[in-house]
Amino acid sequence: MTAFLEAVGEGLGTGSVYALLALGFVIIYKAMQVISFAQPAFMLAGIVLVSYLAESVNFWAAVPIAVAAVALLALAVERVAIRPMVGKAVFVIAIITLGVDVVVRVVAGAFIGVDPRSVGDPWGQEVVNVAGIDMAQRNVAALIAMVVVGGLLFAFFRFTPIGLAMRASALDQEAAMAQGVNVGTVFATSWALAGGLAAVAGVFAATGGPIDQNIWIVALAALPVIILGGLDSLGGAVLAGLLIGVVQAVVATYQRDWVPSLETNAGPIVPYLVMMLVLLVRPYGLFGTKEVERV
Amino acid sequence: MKRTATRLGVALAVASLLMTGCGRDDDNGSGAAPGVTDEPCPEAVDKEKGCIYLGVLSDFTGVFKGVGVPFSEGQKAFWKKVNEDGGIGDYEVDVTKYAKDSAYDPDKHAQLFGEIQDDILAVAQSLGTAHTNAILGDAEKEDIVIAPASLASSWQLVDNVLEVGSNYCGDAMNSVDYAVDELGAKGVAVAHFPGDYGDDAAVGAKVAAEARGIDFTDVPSEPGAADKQASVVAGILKADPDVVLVATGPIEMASIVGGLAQKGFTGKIIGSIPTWNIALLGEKKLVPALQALYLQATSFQTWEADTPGYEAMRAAAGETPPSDWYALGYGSGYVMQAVIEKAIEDDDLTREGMLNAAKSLDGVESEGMLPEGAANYAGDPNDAVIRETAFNAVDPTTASGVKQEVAPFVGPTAKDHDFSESACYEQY
Amino acid sequence: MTTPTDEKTTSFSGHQLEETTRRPRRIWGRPGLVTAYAQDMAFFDTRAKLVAVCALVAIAALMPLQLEDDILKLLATGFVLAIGAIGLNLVTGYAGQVSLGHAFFVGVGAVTAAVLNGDPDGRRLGYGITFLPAWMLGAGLVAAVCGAIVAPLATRLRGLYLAIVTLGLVFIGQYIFAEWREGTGGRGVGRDAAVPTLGDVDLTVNGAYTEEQKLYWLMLVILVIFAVLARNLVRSKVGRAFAAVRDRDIAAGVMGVQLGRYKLLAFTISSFYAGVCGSLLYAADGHFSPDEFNLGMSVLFIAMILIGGAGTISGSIMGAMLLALLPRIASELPGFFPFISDRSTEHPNIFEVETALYGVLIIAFLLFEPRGLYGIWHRIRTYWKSFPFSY
Amino acid sequence: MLAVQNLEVVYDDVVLALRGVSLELPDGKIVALLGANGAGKSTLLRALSGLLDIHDGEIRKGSVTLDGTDIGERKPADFARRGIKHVLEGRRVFKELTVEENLRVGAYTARSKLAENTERVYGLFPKLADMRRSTAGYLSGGEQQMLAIGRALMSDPRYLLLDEPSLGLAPMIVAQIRDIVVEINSQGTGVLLVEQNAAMALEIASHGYVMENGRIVMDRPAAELLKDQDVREFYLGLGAEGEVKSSFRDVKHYRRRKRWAS
Repeated sequence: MTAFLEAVGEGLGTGSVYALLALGFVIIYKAMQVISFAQPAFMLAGIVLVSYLAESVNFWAAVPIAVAAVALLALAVERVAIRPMVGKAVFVIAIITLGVDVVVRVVAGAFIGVDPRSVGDPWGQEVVNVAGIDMAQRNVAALIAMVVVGGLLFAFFRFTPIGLAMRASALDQEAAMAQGVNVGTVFATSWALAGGLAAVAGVFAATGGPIDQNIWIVALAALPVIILGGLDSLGGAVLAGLLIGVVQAVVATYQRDWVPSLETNAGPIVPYLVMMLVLLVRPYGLFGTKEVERV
Repeated sequence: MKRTATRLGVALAVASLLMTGCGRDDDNGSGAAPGVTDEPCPEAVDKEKGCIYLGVLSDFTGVFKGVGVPFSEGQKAFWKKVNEDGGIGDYEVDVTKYAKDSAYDPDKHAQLFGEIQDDILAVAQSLGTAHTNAILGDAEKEDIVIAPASLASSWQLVDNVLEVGSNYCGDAMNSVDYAVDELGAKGVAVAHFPGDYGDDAAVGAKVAAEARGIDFTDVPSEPGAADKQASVVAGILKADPDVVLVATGPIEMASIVGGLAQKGFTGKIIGSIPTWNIALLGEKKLVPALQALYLQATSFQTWEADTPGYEAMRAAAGETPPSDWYALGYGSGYVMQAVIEKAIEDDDLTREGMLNAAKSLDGVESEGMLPEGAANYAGDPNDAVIRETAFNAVDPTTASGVKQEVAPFVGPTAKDHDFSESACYEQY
Repeated sequence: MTTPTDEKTTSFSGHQLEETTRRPRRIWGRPGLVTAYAQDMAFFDTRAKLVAVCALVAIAALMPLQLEDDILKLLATGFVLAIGAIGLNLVTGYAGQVSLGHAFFVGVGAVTAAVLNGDPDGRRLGYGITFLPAWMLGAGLVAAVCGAIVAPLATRLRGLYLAIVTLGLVFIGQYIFAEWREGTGGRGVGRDAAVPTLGDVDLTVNGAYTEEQKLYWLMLVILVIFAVLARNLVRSKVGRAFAAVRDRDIAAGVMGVQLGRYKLLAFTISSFYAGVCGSLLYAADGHFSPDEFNLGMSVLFIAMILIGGAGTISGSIMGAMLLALLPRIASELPGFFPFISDRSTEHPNIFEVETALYGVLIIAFLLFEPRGLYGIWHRIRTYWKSFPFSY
Repeated sequence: MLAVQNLEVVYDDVVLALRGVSLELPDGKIVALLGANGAGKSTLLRALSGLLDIHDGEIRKGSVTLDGTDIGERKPADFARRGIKHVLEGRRVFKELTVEENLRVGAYTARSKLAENTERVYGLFPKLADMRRSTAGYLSGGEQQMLAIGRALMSDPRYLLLDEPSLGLAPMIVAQIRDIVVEINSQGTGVLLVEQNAAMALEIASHGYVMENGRIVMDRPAAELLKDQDVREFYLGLGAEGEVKSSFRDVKHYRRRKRWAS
């Protein structure tokens, strides 16, 4: 039982990273009906910035600066590469975001250099004992960060005019425009938010040991998460993120007992298996709106 | 319609003119061997000398860029020194022009080899075991000699591969023997990458564990940081071994050591040679655990070794940050130099001549850069294979971050093992 | 207010249906004028097109006598990729089912071919079938079966949901490939690819002609065959059903197009093409590993048909050729910028620039010509057709 | 004054939707715009509120002017900021937001006067005040229409463009809406009222336009239009003798006559 709960704890940590990433995907999707494949690159950019900044200022100052910087980067990318394409086929835009991903990742990766780097987080491999269960501090921190960021987002969308405008625009773009909402601002804000979220997610993905530029692969797990949660549901993204994190960790822990013949860690494909099973029953994910894609 | 036809005719004529204008260059130069020219090298010291081009297929951006980059720099430094000292015969040697980045991807490795194979005399560096295997077939067809940046147990079986030290399989055997004899271990676990490199170490450990009658647990790992290694750590803890062998990259090793330390593991963790990277010392929180638990199994000396070769290398390195990979790249040059010299001596500076020279080589004067008995390709593979292993421990005060802790030794398992039948990894 | 260039509309607005049975009437000097439905649906709707395509194939066949081997190898790879791109275009461009799982089917083809062709006494599983068409078609068939198994998912899902689910196929496929070491060699290792031999001639060994020349011709011939087959398919009843499924699938269903059946057919045929592509893709390098069949490869294929032009066979080929040559173009560019280092320890170095340029070119291309190469071609053609009037 | 002069609008580069349309909406007046489906009424409204672009529409000729300044090429947000609010056909409330949130989005360009305007709207539509916390999607059709109008009023616009406010509503609700439009107008807002329900529109409007096939075919004071024989026949459904006329042949005849006349 302890092993199981520890796996759940581990899973909540990774799940929080997935949730943060997935929130970024969903925000962009809600704004412009596009899946942005540039999220992994923004995540990597965030990690690189933190790892450099943490050397000069401390970790706590480095994170907000890096998040802001990546948000700005995402803003710039939206303006240069995405805005001109608004109204074109969504898959063309999606492929452009993939191009952005390649470029940003190469540039960010170049700064990682030859040797492994560290984000200089204060948690390392320390554990904290929660009700008799050892939980890595970094996982607790990730969970707390996800809850705080999620709460702030919730408040942002509920109480600020631009947040409300973004929700309105997601529901009915033309009607929102008729109210004086500038759709350009909505797009830009959504990209900035997604960029910032990716950076935060990156910081927590990179805790606990040295990293190299291949860490961006973590971000791919957010794709099944958003499908599972429903492409247009923020709450769904959070729940599906945590769910998949936990299932992944549990499978990784018990795989050797259940199916000893499998050599390769099945963790990475678990999100996709769960996603497919759910979609067979609910074609629009757990919380997605039906007919998201217009017939 | 008629007009279309006329237009097309014109287009065809233009096209054929264009094509004959920039025709295909079918002749192979002056008849000299591929990769050997009378023209000086691009960065020649002496413009009067010809140039020998050696290919480099390394990892500059992948999982083992921490190995590939310093290794290549070491090689460049070695050949720069050779060229400055007058080259080899009438030639200087270039390892820059055909240096390619395969990013630790065997397919890209094979593809890049295809691109450069008509322009090189030999391959001065082929990083990766599976990667070198991917080009071995083509290389054998064309008699191309390859110096691998890999220490698999299969190289002594192949004529055109110039291995330079002990292999992962033998190192793993010695590690298990050491664990049993010196640490009293009752069980051993191996965490390793899938593929030929990781499997080689896993098989070595398995053979030794069976020979010594202790428990053996196989825990496959995969490239990736802490997240990916969590299940590996869980798997190791479940087996509860006294000693853990690790055959991964440095990041994976560090995550495994960190994870095990966090759970209170107190045995030893012995990593294959590629698991160490000095940058790990930057992980302040991890250093104590590395110092307490980790050993690097290798047959090479460390950066500060007191031999003439290392001294010359340190002088050649200048400002370059110390790295044992740099030293290894530099040291591997001695073998290739010896082969080229022999080929010139035999008056047969062709691929075939290189291969014959390599086959007849029974050792090399490496000024202490390479292990005792290295580069013996003439003898029986089982006799010529290097079986000794030393252990390095982490020591932040040294230049390359590690210091020899256990002097080179040969354990009973490796001593009796017949390496001439097949590569260890093939038995996985 | 119809645009003067749109052949399809003129054929319907200007002529009555009874003309479909009549022989096409050609009007001299107006090659673009289509006078009958049969003509609109013909393999080559104008004589000029027929001549141009024949000329193009002839020129392509003569290229190996002129071009250097390394370029030939890239072109040959482009031909093979084009087969895969045509396959993806059938399911995505024509039938409108966006699939990010193409790499999986390519992988199935590559593995099947390698297993069928492999040395029975070798390190990996092999059945020693050397007859090229046998292992090539075998690879296609196995991939097609996989496609048929997956297709039912497509009848339930649409758009991005389908895209991400097919992406899941890639990940699950990679897992299976990695586990099945016997057949694939395993992750990070791989195995030798199927060796193309015709009769007793091993095409990968230099002889009277070099390896690259022989492979080029082989791939060209196979591409032409498969392109003709695909072109014939899309102008048949099946092709029209695909278009109906793509444009308004519910309406098509109401009108009696059996959605499930045609989606199944689209996936099956597409996977067959992918399998054939996979079986030949590694012939030149002689080696592949299961890591190849990843998201990146799927994206590459999507990029090919988007850049070439979705819903056109010629666009698929153009897109595949461009993307096959792109790394080469990218690697030539640093020569013009002296500040780019060729040393891996300095930044920016050519290795990074090559990769980044690849991304930049894709972005730039789609930004400036979202309709793809086919769009550019269409624009040029339209411009000259109505020359000197701009519209 | 908001006006268009000689406007030509093309959709997708191909479909000509408006030809040579001129129209004026003076401050503080109600202007009715009548016409059959597809006549181009909604297109004209889109041109007046900057919403052509997202429908791939484009102004090819002519201009949209506000107090003499050309504003045709500006963004929709600019139109809203300048006091032109468009109430889209089919209500289009933000269904998953609450009534109050809907209103807050409406106040996007006039955030400083949010409280004041909210009070005013709740004053106009007491029903909305009772339901301020309910989700808009669950409101009845009439309530949604009120919310849509209320939302537009949240920025205290100079001009209100109403696209078919009575569409699909019960006669009693239509009367309510009519009264509200009059009320809004009396507070100083100019209203351009697009309606199928011509009787209701002409009853409260001071001026009327009739559109057909993308052109304005009649441009007269509302009172005159109400008396016009053709309008009575085809928009009010009344024959010359005040009877319902349904002969298709007459319609055909009418259309032919109009085509030659225009």
